[in-house]
Amino acid sequence: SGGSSDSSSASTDASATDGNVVKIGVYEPASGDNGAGGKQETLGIQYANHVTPTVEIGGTEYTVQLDIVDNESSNDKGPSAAATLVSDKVSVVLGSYGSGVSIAASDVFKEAGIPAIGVTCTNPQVTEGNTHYFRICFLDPFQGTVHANFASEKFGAKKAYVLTKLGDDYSTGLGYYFTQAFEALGGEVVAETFQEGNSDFTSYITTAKKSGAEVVFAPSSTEAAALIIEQAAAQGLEVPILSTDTWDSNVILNAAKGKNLDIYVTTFYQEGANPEFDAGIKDWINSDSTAKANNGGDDTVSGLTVMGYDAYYTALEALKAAGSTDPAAVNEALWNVDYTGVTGHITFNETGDANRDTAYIKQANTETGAWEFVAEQSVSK
Amino acid sequence: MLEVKDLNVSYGGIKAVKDISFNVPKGEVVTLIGANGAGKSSTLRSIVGLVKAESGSILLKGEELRGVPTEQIVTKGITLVPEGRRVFPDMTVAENLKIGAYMRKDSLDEDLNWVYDLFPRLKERSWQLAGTLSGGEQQMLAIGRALMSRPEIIMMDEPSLGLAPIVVRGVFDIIREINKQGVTILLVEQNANMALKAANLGYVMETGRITLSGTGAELLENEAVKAAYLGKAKK
Amino acid sequence: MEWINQNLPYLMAGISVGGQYALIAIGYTMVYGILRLINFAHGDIFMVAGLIMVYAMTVMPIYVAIPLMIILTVLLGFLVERVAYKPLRSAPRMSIMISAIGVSYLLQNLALYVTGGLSQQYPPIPWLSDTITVFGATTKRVTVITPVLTIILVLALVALIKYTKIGMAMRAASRDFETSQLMGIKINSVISMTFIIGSFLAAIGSMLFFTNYTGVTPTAGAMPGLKAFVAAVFGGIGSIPGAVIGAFIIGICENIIKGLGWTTFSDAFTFALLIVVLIAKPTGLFGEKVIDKV
Amino acid sequence: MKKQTKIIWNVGLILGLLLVLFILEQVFPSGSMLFTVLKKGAIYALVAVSMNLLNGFTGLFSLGQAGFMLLGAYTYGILTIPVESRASVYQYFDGGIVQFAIPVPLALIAGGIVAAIFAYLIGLPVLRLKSDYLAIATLGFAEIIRAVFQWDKLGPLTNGSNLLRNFPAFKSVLYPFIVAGICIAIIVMLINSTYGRAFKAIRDDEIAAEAMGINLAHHKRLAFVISSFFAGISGGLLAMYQTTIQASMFKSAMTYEILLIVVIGGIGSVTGSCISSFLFIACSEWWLRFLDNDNLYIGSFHVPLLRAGFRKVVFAVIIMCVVLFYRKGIMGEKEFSIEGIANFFRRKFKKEKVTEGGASK
Amino acid sequence: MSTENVLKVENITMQFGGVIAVDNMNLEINKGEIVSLIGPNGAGKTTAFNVITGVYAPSNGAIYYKGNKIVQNHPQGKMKKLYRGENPAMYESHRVLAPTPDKITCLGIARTFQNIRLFKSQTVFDNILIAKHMLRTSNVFTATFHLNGKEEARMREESERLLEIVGLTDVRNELATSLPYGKQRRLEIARALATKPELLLLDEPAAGMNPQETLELTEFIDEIRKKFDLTVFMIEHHMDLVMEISDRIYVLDFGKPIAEGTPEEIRNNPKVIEAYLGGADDE
Ligand SMILES: Nc1ncnc2c1ncn2[C@@H]1O[C@H](COP(=O)(O)OP(=O)(O)OP(=O)(O)O)[C@@H](O)[C@H]1O
Ligand SMILES: Nc1ncnc2c1ncn2[C@@H]1O[C@H](COP(=O)(O)OP(=O)(O)OP(=O)(O)O)[C@@H](O)[C@H]1O
Ligand SMILES: [Mg+2]
Ligand SMILES: [Mg+2]
Repeated sequence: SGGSSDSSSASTDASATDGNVVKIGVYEPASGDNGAGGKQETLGIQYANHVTPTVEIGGTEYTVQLDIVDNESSNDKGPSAAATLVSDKVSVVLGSYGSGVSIAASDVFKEAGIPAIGVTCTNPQVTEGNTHYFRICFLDPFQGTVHANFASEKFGAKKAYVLTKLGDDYSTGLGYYFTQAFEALGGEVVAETFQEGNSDFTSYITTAKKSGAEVVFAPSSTEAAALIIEQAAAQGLEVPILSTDTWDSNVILNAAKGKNLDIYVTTFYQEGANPEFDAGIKDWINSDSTAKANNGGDDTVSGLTVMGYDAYYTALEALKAAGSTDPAAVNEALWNVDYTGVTGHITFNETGDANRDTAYIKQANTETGAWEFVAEQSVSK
Repeated sequence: MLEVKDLNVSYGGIKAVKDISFNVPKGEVVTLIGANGAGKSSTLRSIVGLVKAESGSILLKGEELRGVPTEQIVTKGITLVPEGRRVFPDMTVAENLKIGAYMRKDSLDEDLNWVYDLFPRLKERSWQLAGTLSGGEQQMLAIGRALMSRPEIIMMDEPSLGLAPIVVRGVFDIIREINKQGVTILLVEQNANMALKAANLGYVMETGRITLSGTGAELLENEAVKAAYLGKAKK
Repeated sequence: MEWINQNLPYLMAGISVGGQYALIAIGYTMVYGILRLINFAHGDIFMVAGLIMVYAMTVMPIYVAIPLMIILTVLLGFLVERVAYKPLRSAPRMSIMISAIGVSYLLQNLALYVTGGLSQQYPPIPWLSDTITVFGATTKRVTVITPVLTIILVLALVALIKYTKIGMAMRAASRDFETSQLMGIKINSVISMTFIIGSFLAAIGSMLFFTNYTGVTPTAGAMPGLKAFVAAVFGGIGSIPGAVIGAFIIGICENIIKGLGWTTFSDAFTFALLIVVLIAKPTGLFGEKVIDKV
Repeated sequence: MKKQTKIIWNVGLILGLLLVLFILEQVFPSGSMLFTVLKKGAIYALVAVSMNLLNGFTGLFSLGQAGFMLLGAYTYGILTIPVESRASVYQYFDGGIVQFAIPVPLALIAGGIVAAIFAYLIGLPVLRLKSDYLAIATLGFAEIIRAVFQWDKLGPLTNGSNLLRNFPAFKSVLYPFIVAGICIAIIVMLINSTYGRAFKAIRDDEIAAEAMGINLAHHKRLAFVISSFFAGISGGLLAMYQTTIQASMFKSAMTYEILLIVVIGGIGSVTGSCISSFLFIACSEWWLRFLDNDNLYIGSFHVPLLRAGFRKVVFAVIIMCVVLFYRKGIMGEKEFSIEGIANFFRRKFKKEKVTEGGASK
Repeated sequence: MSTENVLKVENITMQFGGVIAVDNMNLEINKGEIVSLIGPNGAGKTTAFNVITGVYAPSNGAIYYKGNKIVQNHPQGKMKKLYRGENPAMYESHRVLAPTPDKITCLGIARTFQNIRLFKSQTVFDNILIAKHMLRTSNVFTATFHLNGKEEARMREESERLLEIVGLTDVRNELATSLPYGKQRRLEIARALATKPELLLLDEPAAGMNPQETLELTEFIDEIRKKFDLTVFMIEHHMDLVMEISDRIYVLDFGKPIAEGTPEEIRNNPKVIEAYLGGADDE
């Protein structure tokens, strides 16, 4: 096998050789449990790059080159993937879907002085205590609380069954915050966890039914989601299933189609809110078979994709403001980015989190296989 | 019938059989004697292809056996009763016999009766698991199993191994009986005395080479053989 | 009655999962019996069977897809043996096991490459996927069918091994290669046959499994594979009845543990049970003692 | 005399290697993949050698390595997270119950000791098992340990199933090299001692070894405990390298990876394990990454087939080829040594004076 | 229980499942003697050795070494129902003593094996050196950090000397398995000697040797016996060797001792001729 230190930087477009190039690292899972979500997020970034392939930095036109690595949804493979980006000398990193891998790679970026913009990693720990990690999404305490409120307001639920994935910071965190909020509202929680690689959700659904819970809260990856939905339908689960931004995916719609289930998710974006954007991206997805496959085979636009799209422009804003491709300058500039994207207005607070306080709740229409807007929720902090 | 020419066998670096030649005429009992590790078993095993012969040739009725896979060699009318019996312990006696005729497609009944006639003991025990048979019975079974393939030539590797002397005598009676029924026999034995008495022709092997040959009677009288294998030098 | 209604699903799931494990475990145990090889790739063959079905169903009707899936899976099992294990027959045991791990890697990564890492939705199989109600518990029909089918298949397999000529050859070969060859048994065909039967059962197992748990991912075979392997060891590796009983015990225990709310420990419990059994019976429930004759 | 020159040579070689590393670190940017590979390679070399001590030198087929690494990593992590960071790390468990931090070297050793203690306890029942049964039992124990460490109730200590982080990490690539180097040197010294000979005797023939007065149970346990001790240390190093740890990282796949490294390097060869771990890590994490890129052009030729995941396919194929064509691994049972190379070239020169170099494996 | 016995085997029965391999065996070996154990294949000779050396715990019976009880057992567990040997109750109330083989070796009883069991991947020298491990005083730390230099040097020196005595110095760096059969046997004996035993058990040492080698072996055994002040207990089928060298012979058949005496007595014992030496056929 040939190749040396520069073989990885050979991972370039043909166009890379001419003119000025600025590299944006995309640190996302393409395989493993979060592969589906990672790909959808990446899709948004790629679409944005397709729409806006260049950026003017300090008066020079730069070609933006995406450097995409697969972190394999794994906290132990992630750092090496991150190190690849570092050695490729990217100016800023986008990602990752999944809070755990983001936290795992955080130090690698930190040491290299490269700023990272989380797209949908909602766990507080991602940005906490460091100055190089930012994110454009809302946080789990917020999202968990939204669900707790929704469960008790809309369904009058007093008892909830919470199913989270063991060792998944995203899932565990949401479960934790939901439980806190729900118990504060006087509810009772039955909590269970499942292990990575688990495919048998029979007994979980059985326990959920047995427990007499009035809602099921199941923040998890789409992989597990499909299996949970399948089992819930097979066992005739009657209570509503609530879940979070990860479930805003056509994988869920496909799995739920034709089944007698009540599924609600929170998300960052409601399809149809920006028809122009929707049309553009659908066009693009339909014209590119790989993109379509990565989107799960159809052109439903996931909130994740839209967030990816916004993250790209946030990065461009920072580059422009920095006036240089130097990661340190970009990092500095990010604090003051003010950008209005498809999903809303993005500014960062002192921890590097986006100032967001709105989530959209959607329900899966199991007949048509589409999302239906239910409510827009925000909580007073 | 069987002709071995300049046969060499080695295991990794160890040469077990060096340039040996001998032949086994039809209808005779031929014996190969020699000390432990002399290479007798290796010779037999290379004839049926269980170990690869390095060089030389092995001709059965003029047909070259070297390089032919074991399972095909045994269809050509030659078979081996392996050292240490090696019956299939968790199969019944009857199954062991049937598997002896594995590659045959014709009816087995006749041969089964033939073997049962030779070894009435096996008929009594046909439903017993072979692993629970006594050593002597296992040896009978091993011979019977080999006969089931209707071999023209049967090679036996130390059939008296691990058997009480009385049983050994019984085994030799059977060898003579089979031979009388027209089967050619190549016998490898530690018990040189009895082997040479039973044999028409004998070869003596020492560290991989054939050092002596002659009729059974001649070898029995040979002083060197007496000294080395019959334990009679001192008397 | 209420209690039964509530807990029956755990038991049913346990029996059903046990049946699926059993079908995979037989593949492990048969290969081990004959080659003394832990065929780490077996679980992945099971996964590939799932993928083949996913892709086959997109282009052809089900009555073509199922036989095709079975044939391709069997072919895969056969090829794996020929390419990765047969050349190593005289090599040290460790290398052939590493080869098995290599094949497992390869199949998983190929699946990853082909699917792009996305979970594939297993197509519903008419009748099997239907939802039914048993004693008031709702479930898929496949849950009930699995143990029945498993037992039928296992009985058929046992009959095959006990009463047919090829079965006799397999039993002989698992004991003693050389003597079997002396009997005119073609060892390579017997070994191929073992892989073919193992893969066939894995193919059936995958159909039952994925009809219940519908996501096929590149690592979908790993966990059931490991569990089935544990089941095989549990029952005494090399013994078919042992593997089946081990599989049912593990399937049921695992679901009972989950039912009790100890979900974190459901896998750990399986292993703990295994270790306890091994300490009491170092070669599993039905395994034979290996005696070092001095 | 001869022995002394050998030692001098080896020490010189090691110092030379460290010097090269030091220079490399000054020359190359710190973000280079080279260092990632070197760091991880050194850690894997240690754990591979520790596994080789068991599987290759003592003949105990154990698959518990990931479990012992987990113990080492957690011990290290728990003991070194700065007190001020604990509240944020143990966010769901009120900052955890451990409220102190100890120096890094001590914590690494503590990791080794914890792993060794567990190994001792586990070894009592399972070391009586033979070959594959031992393998599956140790694998099982690793899985049980993993589950226990994910248990919520232990959260105040282990942070449940969540990440541990913020503990001290490597500053320089020299660190893992020196630590792993010292550990490997100790293992080599052990192998060359009378105990090492006893281990090899057990590997070759348990019954004969026992008849020579070697207490099987005691020596097997000794090998198991020592191997686990070093696996524990390498777990601590892995934690330092990764900067975060979580029980779910230490799956059986990790053990298989280490086993692959051991076998590819050559069972019973320490240098084989070291060489193959660097090659393995470099191949899996660095050299082949370009295969994942779907627009790779050579000139203007668009290389087909490439896309995410292709790297791993190629990697698996390479492993298969190595296994099929180098049955005894890269080094077999031999060791890489100055003498060996010298002999190799001497022989080469004698036989065919024309052909030179290029044939080194 | 006289103390001049080096070894005393008392009522030993060894039963495997239904097979009684050794059936109520009693024998005594005195200091300095060479005693042979003969009998047909499968008579239980090797099994008797295995019981003495701790490979198997006997189903019943006791063994004394230099007057001290070293092994003792009675039918228990599953064997209690299965046991068909004699004296089942005799040791019932006694303590079970079932040391592992290494303990027995440490006491001073060394053995060789019927099927040669050398350490395959080791050199001739290392095979002997390994046997010295037993006599170490260093622990794993001192050994690892080479703080036991003196001891190590002594081990090596002693091994070297032993090689010289058995005449294997010229092949000291060869792989053990590459030696010819006769030398492997010799090496196995040397390896047993390296543990500094008082009692040496040899299981068919002459197997695979031609008459000339057997003769050499006879001398060799005699020589080492004198040099190391050994007591030898030997299983052998080569009657020349047995008759030449033995002070006494025990004959075992179907697990039971059927005769005991000097070579002369044994040679002419009709029972032995019938069961083992062979009758009319042989003459
Ligand atoms: N599989 C093997 N690998 C390596 N060496 C072997 C193997 N089989 C036999 N040998 C060696 O080959 C030589 C001849 O062995 P062989 O078994 O042919 O002797 P034999 O005359 O049949 O002896 P015996 O009387 O013990 O049966 C011996 O030195 C033996 O050690
Ligand atoms: N571990 C075991 N399990 C079951 N049976 C055994 C075991 N070891 C020995 N036997 C049986 O005990 C009997 C005596 O065997 P042993 O090896 O002691 O014979 P031997 O007298 O040494 O014969 P040989 O002269 O052939 O070496 C045989 O029937 C043997 O099959
Ligand atoms: Mg032989
Ligand atoms: Mg014996």
